[in-house]
Amino acid sequence: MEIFLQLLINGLMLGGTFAIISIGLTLIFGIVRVVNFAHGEFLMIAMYGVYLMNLQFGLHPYVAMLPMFFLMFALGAVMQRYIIQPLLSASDEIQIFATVGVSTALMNAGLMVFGADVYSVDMSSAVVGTGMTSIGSLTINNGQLMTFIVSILLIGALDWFLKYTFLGRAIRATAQHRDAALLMGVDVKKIYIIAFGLGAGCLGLAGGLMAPQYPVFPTVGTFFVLTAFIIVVLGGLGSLHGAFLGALIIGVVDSLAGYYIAPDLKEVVYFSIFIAILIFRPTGLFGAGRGSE
Amino acid sequence: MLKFNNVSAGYGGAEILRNVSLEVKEGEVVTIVGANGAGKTTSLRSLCGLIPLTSGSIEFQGQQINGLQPHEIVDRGITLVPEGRQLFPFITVRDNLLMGAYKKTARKDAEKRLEEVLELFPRVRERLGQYASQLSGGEQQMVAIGRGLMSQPKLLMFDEPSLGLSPLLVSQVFDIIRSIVQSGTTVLIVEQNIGHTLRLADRGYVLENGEVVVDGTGEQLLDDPHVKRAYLGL
Amino acid sequence: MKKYVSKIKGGAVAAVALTMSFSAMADINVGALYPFSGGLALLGNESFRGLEIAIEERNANGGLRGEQIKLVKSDAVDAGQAVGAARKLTSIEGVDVIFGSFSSSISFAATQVAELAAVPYFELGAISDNITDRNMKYVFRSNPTAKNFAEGTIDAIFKVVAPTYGVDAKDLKVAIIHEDALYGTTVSQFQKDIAKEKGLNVVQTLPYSAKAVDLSSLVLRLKGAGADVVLQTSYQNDTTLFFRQMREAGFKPKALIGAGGGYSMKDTVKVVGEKNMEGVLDVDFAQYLMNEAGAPGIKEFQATYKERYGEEPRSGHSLINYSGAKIFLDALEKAASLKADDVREAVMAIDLPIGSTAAGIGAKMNENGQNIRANAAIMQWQDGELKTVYPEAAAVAAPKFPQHP
Amino acid sequence: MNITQPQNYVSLLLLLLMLVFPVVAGSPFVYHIFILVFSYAALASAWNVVGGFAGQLSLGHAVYYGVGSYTATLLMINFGISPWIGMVAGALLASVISVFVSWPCFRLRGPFFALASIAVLEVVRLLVINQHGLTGGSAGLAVPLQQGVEWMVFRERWPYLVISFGLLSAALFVSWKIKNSRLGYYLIAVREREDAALAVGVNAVRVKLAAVIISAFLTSTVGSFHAMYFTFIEPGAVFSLELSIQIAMFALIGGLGTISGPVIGTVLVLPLAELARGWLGDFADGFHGFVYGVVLVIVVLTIPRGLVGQFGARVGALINRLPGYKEPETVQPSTSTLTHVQSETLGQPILVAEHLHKYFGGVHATNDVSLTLKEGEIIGVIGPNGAGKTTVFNQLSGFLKPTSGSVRIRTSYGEWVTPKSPAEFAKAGIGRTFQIVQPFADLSVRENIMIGAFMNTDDHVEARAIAAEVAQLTDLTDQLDKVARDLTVGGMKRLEMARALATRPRILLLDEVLAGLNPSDITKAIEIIRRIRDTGVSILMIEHIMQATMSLSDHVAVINSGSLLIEGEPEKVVKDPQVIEAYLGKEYSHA
Repeated sequence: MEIFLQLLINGLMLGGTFAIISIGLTLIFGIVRVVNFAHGEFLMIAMYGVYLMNLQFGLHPYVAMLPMFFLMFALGAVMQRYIIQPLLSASDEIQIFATVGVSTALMNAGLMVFGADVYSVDMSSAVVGTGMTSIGSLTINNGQLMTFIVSILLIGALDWFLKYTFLGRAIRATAQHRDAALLMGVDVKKIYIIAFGLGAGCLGLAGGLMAPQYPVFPTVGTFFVLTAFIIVVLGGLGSLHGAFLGALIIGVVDSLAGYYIAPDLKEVVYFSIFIAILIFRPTGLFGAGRGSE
Repeated sequence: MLKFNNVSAGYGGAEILRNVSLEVKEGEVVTIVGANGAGKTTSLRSLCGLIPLTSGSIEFQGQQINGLQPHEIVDRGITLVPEGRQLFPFITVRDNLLMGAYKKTARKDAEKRLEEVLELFPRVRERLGQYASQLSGGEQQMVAIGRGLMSQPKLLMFDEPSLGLSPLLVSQVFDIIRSIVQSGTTVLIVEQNIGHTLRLADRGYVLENGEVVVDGTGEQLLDDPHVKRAYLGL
Repeated sequence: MKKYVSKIKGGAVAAVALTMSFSAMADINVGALYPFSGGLALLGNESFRGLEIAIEERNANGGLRGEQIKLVKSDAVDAGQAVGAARKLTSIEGVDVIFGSFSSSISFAATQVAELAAVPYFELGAISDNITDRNMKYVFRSNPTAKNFAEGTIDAIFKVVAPTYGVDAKDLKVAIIHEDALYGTTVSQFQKDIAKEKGLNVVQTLPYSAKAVDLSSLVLRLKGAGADVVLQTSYQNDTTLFFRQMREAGFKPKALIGAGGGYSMKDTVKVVGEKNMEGVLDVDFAQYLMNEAGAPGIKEFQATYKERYGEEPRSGHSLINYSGAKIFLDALEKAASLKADDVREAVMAIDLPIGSTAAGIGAKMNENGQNIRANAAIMQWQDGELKTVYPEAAAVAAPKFPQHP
Repeated sequence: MNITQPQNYVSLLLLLLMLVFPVVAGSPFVYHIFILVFSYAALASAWNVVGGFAGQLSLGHAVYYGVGSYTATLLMINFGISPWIGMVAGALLASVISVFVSWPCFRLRGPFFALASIAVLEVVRLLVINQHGLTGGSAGLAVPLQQGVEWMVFRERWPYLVISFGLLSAALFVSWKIKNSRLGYYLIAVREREDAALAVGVNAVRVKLAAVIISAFLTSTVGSFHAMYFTFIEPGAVFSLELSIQIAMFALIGGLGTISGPVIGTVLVLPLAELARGWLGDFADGFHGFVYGVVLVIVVLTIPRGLVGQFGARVGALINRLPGYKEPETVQPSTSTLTHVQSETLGQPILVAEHLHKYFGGVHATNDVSLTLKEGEIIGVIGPNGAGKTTVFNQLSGFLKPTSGSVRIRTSYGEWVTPKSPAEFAKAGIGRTFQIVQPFADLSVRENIMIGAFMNTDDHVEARAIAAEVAQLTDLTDQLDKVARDLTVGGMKRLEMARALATRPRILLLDEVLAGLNPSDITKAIEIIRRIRDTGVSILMIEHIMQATMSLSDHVAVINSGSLLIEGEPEKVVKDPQVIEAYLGKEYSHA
């Protein structure tokens, strides 16, 4: 029982990390309707950014993630404006290849600039985000706990933004009915740029939050990106709460399957869940009726 | 206030509007009638900037507006209540209405405006928290009109406001449009249900195959043989 | 018209001949086939630096057979590209010999091409045993293989862990975990076989993906099984992840034994922390803290490396590549010519005792071209340094475990 | 294939040139590059059958490649079976797997299909690693180096070149065959407009499955060959996402859905990438990968249709100036179906709908509609916008399933049937048009009509003859070679009719074929509809243009708010006050 509880906690905490990565993806997926295969590389850039800020200015990653949010926002906005926007009316495969191209280019750019070395932020003198919290015999990693909490706060903040501001409402409206949004005077192109920027910006936060846990190297994005896609489809396109719940589910599945089945088969388990969801409930577990068809 | 000068427009090479000229004066109610496929909706969509013109020009308050982005046209004070309502399905009724006040000049008075609109549609008030997709057809039409009013338009356009509604609801919708007209908003209606429309309108244009074949006051058109021919082939 | 054509032809031929003779006179072309990009880039590059230093050293001392050696770099990310890279080296670049290749799958593909082109291929770092099991005439390997690594890790249990704790090795519960790609699978398979042969009590064998972002459930399984000794074959990311999550779960086995990879890397210590790596055993190509007596030239190499690249070596891959390259370069110097058969003859004649190179290995090739005097060293992390603890001749420190006072 | 046509002989010459070039150049590296080019071009062509022709963006094709690699290698290692046999066995196994993998995924669109295919690839790769007892796990398998033709391992390089060229030729031949067959047309039809394809009797699932099977088969053979060529396979390399993306990318850069595109894409990009690795590799690690990515982005931004899509027509026209060019022969229409058929069952019911009800959520869209169409009759269906006429039509042609009630059709053999799917409806003799025209925009008018004709024949020539004949009936003869997207509205509407007619329907459902036409087009169309009826086809038409309805219809049915308001002779119906009210509003009828 104790092991089960620990597994559950581990899974939920891992889910927090998955959530912070998936939130941005679901925003972009749900609003701009583009599958961004470069999402993992955006995460890589954010992680390098946090590393550099720590190295140069000694910023704690949790501080560095704030400027990183804005830098990533700018990067996402540029990508939307100059690469995705011209392809909005193009077919799906064209859009996918564009983002695959960006992904390849960025990954190799990372290699050119930083080399293949593995860098990690020096957390030895940091007070926040390191160490463990024990509850009885159960333990929680403080950094992961922080990630978990911030992902909840981020979802809360985005939720508030989308519900209670004119811009947020316009973003939701554009996602649901592009033409009608146009008639309301919404500058749809601008909305897409903002949405893409927000999605990328979330990764800026993810970069800071993950720094105490994971080192950075050019291919780090590929470790996370497929899982993020699974989570987004599982949770339902564009649904923030769905992405969060999906992330927790996949985290727990990862943890339990790794223990009760086999560590090398846990991906098989959640990829199978993913395929089943696509086939039998393409709107995702929590989708609001729009999905893969 | 609004002027079409020899406008031609269409989709993908097919010309649906041909050399259409028409005019709406401030404070007027003007209607465009005609059979299905005659180009009524196309004329409204080209006015909103959703379809580029192939020739001609559109002027609003003396300035050329064709070629502007749709949101720029909304900013000038032109709002369309589209055919088939086109509400945002998974957004609450309240937020749907507030979306109507998206343009910068309408935002600060949005809450006040919302109250006014709700006074006009008391039934909508009870539904404020529901998703638009959960409403009945009539309620959706009310929300769509309300949403159009939220932008405080100078020119409000309706595309087939009676579509898919029961006769009783159609009468209600036209009563509402009438009250909007009385409050001083200029209105342009495209409608198939010409009985109601022509009675309401100051003037009307009859479109046939993308061209204006007759125009005149509402009363004149009611008796015009073109109208009956366009609809019933008599 | 005809005249004109022949004139052009003549000119072209002359030009080609000129460039060919030019390169023939000036240099000996030597191929360097490594993964320089993609996921394997880091260690591929580190391996290459060892070769580069060996070549530069040789050039500074008058070159090979009186000529300067020119290194031709060729990048291969996977087996498919390795074939292309090897073809290019053997045909277009016309190299006399090829050095490589860090990755076993790259080596498999590239050696095949070189063998058919009759260009000697010197493997300096890939560890899959089968590479030299294929009756190839011109493929030689200087470094220890996966089997040597596995033997080393089991040796570490018998010769280091059990004596230090003063227990019988067969009473220890052993767990084998490994990343599930080529490297981890190969080493762990030998580990399982040898452990069985020697009567060890293996309680868990758990493969996992090197791309895993969470190993906490694996740690809990080890903890639940009460493993005393954990053998891990891993890259860097999974090593650091495993250490972090082991700490979080409060799992403290008597000994951790790695088979190179992530366990040998400075960066791993940087991420994991010195005190968390304290006492961890590592079986790998020899690293830098070796008794100079058992590894002549190691200090010098280290100094050269630091001067050349401005940093400490990132792992022992450079050293083993350096040592291997030197062994083969010496053979090339002595060969009758650079023809493949002469090279083979010279290589087969090499006879160096263990402990005579900078990496501590000796050199003597068997019929298959495998160096039978390549052994893996047993090292231990002590105070943030990887110190050789076994064999005694090369040892610089005695083994000690923080868990064992 | 006519060898004297410039496009044909130029293509063949270029292919041969590619085979001769490495032999002349003689360098092993050049050999290697061309072996890679041939085999990757074969992979790209195979992928193109699914990704281009069928429009299903698969990023999991490495599954089939891997199955080929592993089957051939395992059979060789364990049973000493020649890889030539292993190649066929692997291809068959890959075909079977493709059915299981693709069937459930077909209803997924665009990115979702792509994601599902990636997930399948990951699962397969992980399972192959996990089942190391069978597959050797991630340690991979080394191919035994037994040389000789039967083992597909050679010391020389030219046999590899020949084999890879053979594989490419096979893939190209299959692509060319598909493109010029019924299957090819059906694939395009399903990709472009699935509804329109269904309406002419195309079984969309079966057509897509055929494409997937063929593609998997071809992909697998290349996988087997590569295993023998590289002599070492491991799951990470053969079941790889990068490989899947790469072959798709070659096809995309060359031009999706074309025959030559995948080859041209591979020929340009692959050697460039190999050379770039050499040139740029020294410059900085990763630089060539960076360039690769940037080039891909630039290509999709500037020539998204690929090289062939963008320049193919112009180059094709240039090549046609070479000697030997002949216009394709015009096929003389046989006039068999145009003649008036005297049917013994004229005037008897042929289509019966009884008590149709349809609910969408809470909306009662069709309320107890019953209709009977007699053979040789024209019924006009009128009613205001949004009254539910098209909903009724969709139920009569199988596109919507009625909530309750039935639709029966009398076949040419006199039996009454109740079809289940749109394709079955089409086969039972119902042809339909769509209110919003659904042309296959990039195909010519002739090809559009042929897709309809293929319902009854798989012979190309016969389909052309039917197209010519139907075109004559619908006044499209002089537009036959025009691309459908260039037609006028009137032309498109007539094309809708022509495509439906090409299926030789006995009942034709026309949904507003006159809307949006100018007066002269309308006159033309009315005449055509009369002609069609005279060939023995019974017609049910929705129409707004009253003059036309009045003059054409034997009967008029009025639908309002989902129910049948009145049915009867045109003159009576139109004077009915109910009808006037429905159309013009209550106020008007009182006026």
